[in-house]
This record gives sequence, C-alpha cells and structure tokens, in this order.
Amino acid sequence: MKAREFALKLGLTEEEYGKIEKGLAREPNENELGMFSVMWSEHCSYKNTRRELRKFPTTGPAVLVKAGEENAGVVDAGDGLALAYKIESHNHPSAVEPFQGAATGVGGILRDIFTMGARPVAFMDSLRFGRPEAKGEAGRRTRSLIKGVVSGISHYGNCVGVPTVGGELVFDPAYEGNPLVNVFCLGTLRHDQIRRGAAKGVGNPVFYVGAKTGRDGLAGAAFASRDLTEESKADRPAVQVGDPFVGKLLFEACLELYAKPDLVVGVQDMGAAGLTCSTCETASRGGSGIEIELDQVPQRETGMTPYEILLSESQERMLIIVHKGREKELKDIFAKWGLDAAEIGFVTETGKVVVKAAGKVVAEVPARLLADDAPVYEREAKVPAKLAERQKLDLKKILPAQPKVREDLLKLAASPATGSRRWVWNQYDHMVGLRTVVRPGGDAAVLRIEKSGGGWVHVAMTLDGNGRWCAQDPREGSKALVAEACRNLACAGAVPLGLTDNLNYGNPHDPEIFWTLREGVEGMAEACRFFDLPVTGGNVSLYNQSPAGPIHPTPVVGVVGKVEEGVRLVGGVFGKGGGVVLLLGAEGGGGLGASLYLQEVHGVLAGKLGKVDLEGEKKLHGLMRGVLKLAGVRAAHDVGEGGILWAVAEMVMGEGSAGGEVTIPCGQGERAEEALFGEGAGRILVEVEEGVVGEVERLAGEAGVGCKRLGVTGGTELKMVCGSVEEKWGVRELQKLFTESLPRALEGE
Amino acid sequence: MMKAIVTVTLKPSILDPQGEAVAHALNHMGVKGVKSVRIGKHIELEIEGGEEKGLRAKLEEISKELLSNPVMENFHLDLRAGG
Amino acid sequence: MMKAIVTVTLKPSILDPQGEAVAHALNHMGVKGVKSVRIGKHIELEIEGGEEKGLRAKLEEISKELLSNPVMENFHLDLRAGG
Amino acid sequence: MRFAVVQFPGSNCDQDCVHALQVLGQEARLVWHEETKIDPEEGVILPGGFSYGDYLRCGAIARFSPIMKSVKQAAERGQVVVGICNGFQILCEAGLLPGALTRNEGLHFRCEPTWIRVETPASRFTSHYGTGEMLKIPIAHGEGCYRASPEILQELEAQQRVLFRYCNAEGQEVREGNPNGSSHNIAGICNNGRNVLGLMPHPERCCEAEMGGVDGRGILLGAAGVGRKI
Ligand SMILES: Nc1ncnc2c1ncn2[C@@H]1O[C@H](COP(=O)(O)OP(=O)(O)O)[C@@H](O)[C@H]1O
Ligand SMILES: [Mg+2]
Repeated sequence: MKAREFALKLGLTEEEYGKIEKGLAREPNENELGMFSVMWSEHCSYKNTRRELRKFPTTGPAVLVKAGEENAGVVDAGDGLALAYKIESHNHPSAVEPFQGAATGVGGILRDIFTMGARPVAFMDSLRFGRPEAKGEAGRRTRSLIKGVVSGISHYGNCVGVPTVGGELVFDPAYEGNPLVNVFCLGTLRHDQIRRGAAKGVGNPVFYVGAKTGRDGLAGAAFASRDLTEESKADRPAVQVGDPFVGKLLFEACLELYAKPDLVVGVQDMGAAGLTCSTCETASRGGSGIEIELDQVPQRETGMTPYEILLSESQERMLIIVHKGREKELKDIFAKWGLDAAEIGFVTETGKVVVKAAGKVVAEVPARLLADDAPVYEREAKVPAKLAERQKLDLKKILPAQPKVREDLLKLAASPATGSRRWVWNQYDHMVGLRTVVRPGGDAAVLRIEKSGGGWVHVAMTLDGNGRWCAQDPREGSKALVAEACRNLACAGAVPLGLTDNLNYGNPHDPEIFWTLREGVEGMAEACRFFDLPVTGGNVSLYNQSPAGPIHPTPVVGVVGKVEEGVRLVGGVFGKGGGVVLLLGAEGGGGLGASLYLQEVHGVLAGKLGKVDLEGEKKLHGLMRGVLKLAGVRAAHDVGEGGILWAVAEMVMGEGSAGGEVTIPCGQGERAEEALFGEGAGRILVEVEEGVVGEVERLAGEAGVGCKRLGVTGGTELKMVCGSVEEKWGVRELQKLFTESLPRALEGE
Repeated sequence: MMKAIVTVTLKPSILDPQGEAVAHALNHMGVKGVKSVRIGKHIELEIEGGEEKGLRAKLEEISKELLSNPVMENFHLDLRAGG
Repeated sequence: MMKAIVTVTLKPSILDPQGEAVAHALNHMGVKGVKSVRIGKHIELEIEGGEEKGLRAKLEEISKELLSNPVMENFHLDLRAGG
Repeated sequence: MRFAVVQFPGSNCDQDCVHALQVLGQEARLVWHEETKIDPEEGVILPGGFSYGDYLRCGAIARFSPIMKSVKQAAERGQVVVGICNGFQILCEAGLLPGALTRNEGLHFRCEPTWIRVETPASRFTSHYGTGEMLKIPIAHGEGCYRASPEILQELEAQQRVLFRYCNAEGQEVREGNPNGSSHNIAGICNNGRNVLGLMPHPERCCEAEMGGVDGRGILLGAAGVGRKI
C-alpha cells in the first residue's frame, strides 16, 4: 500500500499527510504513520480545540505547574505543600466495556498524578447516563452500563487504596447512547518533589517499567495494518484491561524511586499512544532525542510487530529516565515490587525519536514534529438554528392552574435522577488513607493533608457539570457551573485554588456543536478570571454522539481549594433541631428555565438560566467562609439543581436529621413553583443556633449580601409556606423515598 | 433434569491480571515451569425437564448475552442429562 | 508442554449469592426452568516439559493449597499433553 | 507496645494502622512481606487492602509470603496478632483462624460505618468494653461474609470466640444490621488462645474525632495491652 493511502486509512487527512512528508523530507513508513495518526489525533493533539483552550486563564500566584506543561497541573497549598490534580474522560471505552473502560480511566488519571511526583490521595468521578428506569432494552442497557461503570471504578480505586470521595451521577436521555465517564484524581507533594516529564542529559538511560506490552487497545485505525490475518483480527482486542494491583505497585515503586536524591531525570506515563507518546513527549520537552530498541520492551504476547508495540495501549506502564550510572538503584526498587524494569534506550542530542527493532531502524521522527507540531484547526461555529426557540418558555402551558407542590416534591424525592447517591459511594472506599474529613454526601469533600512538620492542611474539592443548563445556554450555563463549584467549596470554608475541566461535546465538525463548545469555554474562562481561578489543565472529549444525536454540551469542572484557617467544618443536613434556618444571598428563584424541576416533574426542557451575578457570588462565598468561623453554625448547603425547596428537603433527608418549618420568599409576580424550584445561582442555606443569628446578620450586612430568616428546625415534619401555598411532608416519608429511589431503579429487577 | 456447564474463558490476547498474579505467585513459591495461568468461569446450570427443542439455542443465547462478555470472552456450552 | 485444567466449585452446602443472582436474572429474562446456577472457577495452567514424575502430585497440592479453599470449595484436576 | 505492621504487595491500610497506633501512643514499624523477622515482644498487624490484588481469593496468595511463617510462630508463642479486613482474610486462608470470608451477600463492595456489638470483654481486644457495648466502626470490603461449618460455628460460640457481631442501631442481631450476610452476624473472632484476632471492620479508621469517631481505640489499645482508662 502506498504511504499516502495508508495515512488516509489511519484517519489522517491529505493535508496532514503532506505536512508529515514535508517535515520528514521523505516518504514516511507505516510505523511512522501509525505514530503520527495517534499523536495528531484530537485526543493527543487537541487540534480542533487548542485555539479555544488558549482562552482560559492559566496563571496565578498559586500555580506551580501550568496547564499543558506536564501531565497535570500543580498548585501551591501553602506550608510547602502542593496539589497535583486533573480530570480525564473515558467515555468511549466505557460505552464498549463499562467495567474495564471505567477501571482503566481511573488507572489512567492515577498515573497522570503520580507521574508528577505526587502521592495520589483522592478520586472523584462524574458520570452521566440515560434513564435507568426507561422501559425495555434501553433501560436494561443503561442499568448495566451504570452498574458496570460504578463497579469498574470501585474495583480500581478501592484496590489501589485511593479513596473516591465525591462526584456526580446524572441521568438524562441525552446520554443514552453515549455515557460520560470522567474521573478526577488529586495528589499531594512538597514543592521540591515536583517531577518533570523531560528527557535530558545525553547518554542517560531510558527505562520502561511496569506491566508488559500486549496488543491492548489497538483499535480502530490501527486495525488497518495489512499484516493482520483475518484470524488474528478476531483476537485483537480493542478493550484494555486494567490491573489495579500492578497500578498500586507501580505508584508505590515510583514514589520510592523519587525519594532517592538526584536519581530520576524525567518520568512520563504511557497512556494513549503508549510508547510513541511517552518517548516523543519527553524528548520534545527536554529538547533532546531518544533512541529505543523494541526488542528490549517486555512483551506479553509473541510475534508483536514494531507497529503494534509502538501503538499498544497496555495499561500500568511508565517511561523513566535516570542518571547514567544509577541504573541499579532503579532496578532494585522495581525488583522489590515485583515489576519489570527494562532499559530500552537512551537520551540523544539529535532531537529525534529513533526506534529500532533487532538493531534496525524502523522509525525515525523529529520529536517536536510528532509532539508539538500537530496541525491546529479553526473550526466553523454557528449559533444553533433552534436555540432561540428552545430558550422560549411559556410556563402557562406547562404548570397547572393551582400549584401542586406537595406532589412535586414527592416526585423529586422518588426519582432516581435526584435520589441519594449513597448506592454509588458506598461502593467506593472513601475513607482509606485516613484523610477524608468530609465524606461524600455533602457539597464538597474535604481531606486533611499532613504538613511536613506535623499538623494538617485541609483541602476541599468538588466536581460539577450541568448539561441541561449548557444545552439551553452554553455560556451562562458554563459560568454557572464554575460559580456552583466555588459555592460548594465555600460551604466547606474553602478558597478555590485551581480548576481542571473536561470538555465533553459532540462532533466539532458540526458548526453548531463547535459554537456551543466555544461559548462554553468563553463562559468558563470569564468566570475563572472573575474568581482568580487558574485553569491548570483538563481534557477534551469530542465526538460524543449516537445515532440519536449528540449529547448535551457538557463541560465538567473540578475545583480544589484550601479550607481557611479557623473554619469549623459542618455537614449539610439539619441536626437534632432547635436551630434557625437562614438564606444567604439572592432572594427569588431566578425562573424555571432549564430547571431540573421542569424536566423531572413536567418532562420539559425549555428556557434558560438567568444571568449569573458573579459579583454577588464572590461576596456570598466570602461571607460563607466568614460565617463558618463562628461557633454555633450547624449546617450549610448550597442551593443548586432543584432550587431552594429541594435544598431544604435535602437538609432534612440526611440520616437522623430533624424536620423544619420554613417560609420561602415569593417575589412579586413569581409563581410559587418558580420561587421554590428555580435554580437561580448565588444562594446558600445555613442552619445556626439562635444565639449567632445576629452575628451572621451583621457579617452579611458588612459583606453586602442578603440574609433572610426562613424558619426553624425540629420536629418530624417539613413544613413550608410560600406565598399562598402551604404544604407539609413527613421527614421519614421523604427520607425513605430519597434513599430507596436509586437502588430500586437499578436493582429492582 | 438437564445440566448445562458453561465455561467462560478470556479471549487469548486479553490480559488476565488474575492469572498473571497466580502464575507469578507459583513461580515465587518455587513451582517450576508454569508458563501461564488463565482464569475463567465454570458455570453450572440445572434445568428442569428433558432436552427440549430449543433448549440448546436458548442456552447459547444466555451464554452469550448474560454469562459471558463477548467483547472479551469466549464460551463453551456443554449440555447433558442428569442433575 | 502440558496443560492442566483445574475446576474449582463451591461445596454444595455453601451459598452462592452470585449464582442466585444469575438464576434470578434468567427467570426475569423469561428463561424458564432454571433451578439453580452455581459459579466456579476454570483455571488453565500451561506447564513446560512433559508429564514428569510427580507433576500430578505437585498440581494436586497446588490445587488444594492455593487454587481452592478446602473450607468452602472442591476441585477437580485434569491433566493433558499439549498447549 | 511495639507493633510490626506487615506490608504485602497491595496492602493499603498499612500506613493508616501505623498512624492510628502512633496516635494511641504505641510504636509501629512496617515490615515488608519478604522479611522473616518478628521480635518476640512485638505485636503483629496484618492490615487491610488488596494483597495481590485479592486475585483468586482474598488472602489466598498472601498467606504464602515469607513473613507468614514468622507470623504463625509469633501466634503460637502467644504474641498478639490482629488481622483487619484483608488481614482477617489472610489469617483464615493461613489457617490461623477458622472459616472463610466470602463474597458479600449483596454482591457489592460496601464502605460505611456499621454497628458492632462487643460479645464478651474476655479477651485483651475487648477488655476495654463491657458485654453488649456497641461500637460504630466502618467497614470497607467486598468479601466479608463469614462462613464456617456448623461444627466450627458451634465451637466458636461455645468458647466465646465471637468477639464482635454486627447489629442494628438498637443492638439487635438482625439481618438489616448485617452488611454482608455473615453467619451468626460475625464481625470478628479470635483463636483458641485468644491472642489472634480477625475482624472485618477497621478500628484504625476511628481513633480520632476528626475521622468521625473514636470507637476503635479500645480494640487497638487492648491489643497493645494498655489497661482500660476509666
Ligand atoms: N458518582 C459519584 N461518586 C461519588 N460520589 C458521588 C457520586 N455522585 C454523587 N456523589 C456524591 O453525592 C453527593 C450529592 O451529589 P450532587 O447531588 O451532585 O451534589 P451537589 O448538587 O451538591 O453537587 C455529593 O457529595 C457527591 O460528591
Ligand atoms: Mg453539584
């Protein structure tokens, strides 16, 4: 086959082929084309989104490693401590094989973190599926996807001993054919422990460590290799299998290795595009070259071709460059942990990645050309033709003449879409490591991190996305996301330090989809700038669509922050009763556009979110942190999806929590449903003791933030007044619906 | 009464972390010569009635849809009389 | 090259919740007459060399000591030539 | 007292145990599974985690680790040996405790606080508590369903070797308080010499108020031979 033809078969374009030929000044061979096809794919090169990603703010006083520099960003957490964190998607692999797809997603993000020199200390997962209660085959398929993904995450995360402390689980028909599985990992390290993925020092040996290479993940394009017989094709698995046991040994061995002074020169994990990616990226970063011999690569299967070895995506492998003469120290550590460590090559000054097999050169490519010179495209963007129509909302046509708030709330409580997520996080070890101070179930998880000299720093984190908001208004929706994430942190008394994002969208060649992506990025960027929040990295997942259409535009953000000194952490549910409920922030529901309420209760997705008042948010967050320093604050919970009534309900549905009696303000001309279920941003509910109400009001006054007394806690009922609407519910009844809805939907067969 | 035994094995080039760990352990324990270990499932089903028409086809379907994962596994069905 | 297949099954008195779940699912899927499902392990070992003296005894020992847990499982060993 | 906390490949509560013991004023050192030396005056902890990935069966491979011979000897000499979660599974596989831990009846991994009831103060591990005292201690396992033959179960009961039982919030030994389906609601047992303890719940996870409670302290302090503080 001609090189050009082969290139096209691998998914490269004519234009890209031309660029390769020009860069090499000759015709590329098949191995080289294979390498280009993966390195220049969207996944590795961000060729369709790079221009957009440049819009994010990436600098700030706390940033130690910037977005795009290394495998994960790193921020300063004070006291010499640093945090490395990142989010990664495994949407498509999880759709094919949910258990292994999700598990290897966890393994992949884990490697990104310990590659930085950090000890991984927490995971979070953001999951989106179709409706589990759907009838027939669709529902059955969705339920098995959910169970497979959750057990895959549980399998990997639990086994490596890193707690999964939070996340989200969303059901929406928009994800039926294309689930989203995004995983986040956080690691901790000292400033002086940060590792770089650069190959430096001519003559330094390059080691391959970890699991052996097999034909894993040689999917799609790579199948075009003509060397395959029909028979071997059938065996050629696109599915990568994760081995968390080896994953755990690998990170322990690496951490032990890093602890040796001046031993390691550079580290890089082998993720997508395995050996190809890790060699050309380290060489490119180091401004050097690398020469490797494939015969030295530990192999699990026999008869693998250079092409297969170069492109394999076998899991749990790393590339490590050490100083010459120190090889034995590395080998000893890996031998102790029972892992392969093979010297496969050395650093050169040529600027090229040279690959040999049995001593013969099988590929020779300038590292920069592969790693950094991928084409960058400007995609066409167009406002979706139907957007304006979709943003219209005529409540009169949807809501009943008389509000049915009692039924509405029961419906929400009984829906698997809104029910307690305990079924999920009970399957995750969220306590291992003795750091989890605030467990899953609240607004943000909080971990304690030991300082070098003793004592603790407390770090909060949250993961948030909202496809519904972003589908209806990609710009404001994305802004609202960032605001919500920061608000979640504020409820844990934390100042946000950095953000990582996962952009989940459909096909970027569709101008309407590209427009939503651009709007999303610009909205997030604006909010980040406003909150002084650097974006330290992230991931892009495109082509998320099924025959039924694209998914909702779904950016997901992970925000980490540091709990302020003096903050007393509280839960998000009412305690024993006898407290006062205060609403901090804006009054009024903010309208029902794009709300969970309309979708869950009335089956309508219409309208859009109100404009986000970033200024008001910022003040609110500051106030919240201040309030948490007072004695006598019992609980805090932000108002998000489902609106204020749902937020109050969540506060009474916690284990052992008391009921309450609240009066919810209903604005002029506002329908009760709008006041109760509207998802306007900028609101937090707190429960405090009577004695501190005055102090909270004073702080709120100083901050210029609203503070309204809604009622009191206690009793076994939730009673609510809103304008002329008055309702009550038994707390036990709500709790039962809330805790049982998800397990029933998933296991009720 | 019929008895069906469905043996589910991983496709040859799919990684078997479990098997690898066992092989590793055996070598470590001084058992020589173990080249590879692969671990699959052995599933026994007891079915009421005799070998009715369509039973085998039904079992093939179950084996494929529920008992094995065709993306990664092969299965072998063995159907015999007796409990 | 020798191949050993060790089949590990749960003792009859031990509950098999996973098997029960599968049986339940089968009934739910409309497959009638499945009285019981029991899930065991199918372990294949490849061993270098021929059938040397003591190999079977060695494998019996491994099966008993490592591959199965006598508290709750039985095993069956099948040894044959060929890879 | 000093404890040797054994690190198997795949252990992941080893550091947690060391930390908890230190919080309680005890000494602890990590011992790699390939070592063989355990001092005669040390206690031994086999921590939780996934030794050898929990492949094949939990604890099945770990019990062949070189250190296990020494652990066995230490147990025979009457030294304290505590297996927590994966450690309990290893002790059963190694025959230091009877029975086996099988897949949770609900088939899911479960991580949550559970209520357990102290069945008898007659062991060093329970010496800090009274009969029937209730402790809230988290579990985190997929295979913690205790099974043994009727004879063994009877023997365990007759010899008062069931030290901890799962119960509901009212202290009753009922099904809904049993997170994994264990026979007799067993959460923890000891050997005949009462110096070897295996339990599924993680006492090391509740030795500090910030971690959500201190109910696990007494178990570890008891293991260390520290008398009860009234
Ligand atoms: N997939 C998941 N994995 C772990 N924890 C989850 C998951 N989904 C939800 N949670 C936890 O459940 C709680 C409720 O989730 P959610 O309703 O999304 O909270 P919020 O609206 O405050 O962001 C949070 O503490 C969250 O971390
Ligand atoms: Mg949220």
